[in-house]
Amino acid sequence: MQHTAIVTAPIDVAALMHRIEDDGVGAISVFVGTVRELNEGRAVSGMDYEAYEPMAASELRAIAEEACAQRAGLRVAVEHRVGTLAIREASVVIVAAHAHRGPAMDAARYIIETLKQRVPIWKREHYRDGERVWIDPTRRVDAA
Amino acid sequence: MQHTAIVTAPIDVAALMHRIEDDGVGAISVFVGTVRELNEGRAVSGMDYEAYEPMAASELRAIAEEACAQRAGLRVAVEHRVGTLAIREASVVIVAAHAHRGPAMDAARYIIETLKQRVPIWKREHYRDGERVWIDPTRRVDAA
Amino acid sequence: MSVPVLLFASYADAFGARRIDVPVCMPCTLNEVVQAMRTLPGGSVLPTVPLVAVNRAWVTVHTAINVGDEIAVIPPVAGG
Amino acid sequence: MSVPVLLFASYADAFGARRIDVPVCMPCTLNEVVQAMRTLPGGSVLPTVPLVAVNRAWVTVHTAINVGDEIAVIPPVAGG
Repeated sequence: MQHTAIVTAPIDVAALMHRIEDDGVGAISVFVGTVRELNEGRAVSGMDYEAYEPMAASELRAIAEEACAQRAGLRVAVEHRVGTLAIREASVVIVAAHAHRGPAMDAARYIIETLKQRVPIWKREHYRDGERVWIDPTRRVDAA
Repeated sequence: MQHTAIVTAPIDVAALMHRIEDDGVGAISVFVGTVRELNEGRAVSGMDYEAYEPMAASELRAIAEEACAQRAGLRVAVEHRVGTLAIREASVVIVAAHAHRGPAMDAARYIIETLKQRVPIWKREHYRDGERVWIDPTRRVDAA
Repeated sequence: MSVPVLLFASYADAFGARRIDVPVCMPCTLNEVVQAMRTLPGGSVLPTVPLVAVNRAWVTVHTAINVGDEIAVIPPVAGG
Repeated sequence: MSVPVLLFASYADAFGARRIDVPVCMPCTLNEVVQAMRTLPGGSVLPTVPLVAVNRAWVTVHTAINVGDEIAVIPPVAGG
């Protein structure tokens, strides 16, 4: 079972956790990516997320399907937000549930790592000094 | 920063996630253990959790402190519930937050694995046929 | 003739548009589209081998294109 | 004399109590406490080397005990 979406409104973590509920679930792994105030030493005031929406939606769906195909009984709900986000707001929420903890935790990690490789989404940091810069992970040392 | 507790009331995941909020957080990893209806092929109707409470509380605190000592800036909130739980209810919730996703996800996994080794808590399954059996993980093939 | 190309984020900023018409001779591959884009204002933003998609699926620059394909030249992705 | 020992879960069920007094000669180690417990009703529940804690910390059965220690003989843990 999987649900995936690119959304513009704040992501409701509890609603995503509700989606994967099932009597057979013994372990739920959740990953939340949030906007933080400091990146490579610069003060950040917010972040724009932009997507190539139809392709981002289909890549996200494909990744969730792959995660489920690799782990029988896995239940997955993933949403990625686009638009302008403030510090502390969630850009992505991944919920993976399974009878056992290993597959649940492995799936959540697989989905975030693969999402960062394959889903056409970009982010532009707003710095407190007014500058706005598109993030290029191929030039960065660290990433959230 | 860490919060740990052995509790008797239902665990409030949102409240634990609120505890670790911080402008410096870029990634939050959550693990939830829930009671599932089937274990080793037997239909389960509920679960009793019992703790050696003062020792369980101090072991849980020690594990959270170790997780934080190994990862600068880690923020952790963990609660384990005791008493009688129904199917789908959460027995344990672990929230680990960090600037980066690697330490957040590694910490959540470290805490659940170590908790299962070291925290003196036991569970007794209620089967639909009326039998109640204390779980002995040293005799089991799989575990949630 | 020319083919429409979708642009996003830093590439849209560099070329000053979210969709541009790139002059190429058909039939051709994506590589010829990318080479033609380098000659346009903003073309210096493109790396040696940019990411490309046709009809919303990742492909390589060696892929042949057809009239009516949805072509996107894509900056390094940074989701999550 | 005897020392009080805390029991939980399957061990409390087997010995029929959550706290029992175990007859031992002091000074002694936890191993002597465990051996004495094996002779009590329910003692067959104990594995060859049970988990033990003194004053709420994990120790080995070779640990010496003192009057007033909080001693617990602990079933395989199953939290989470």
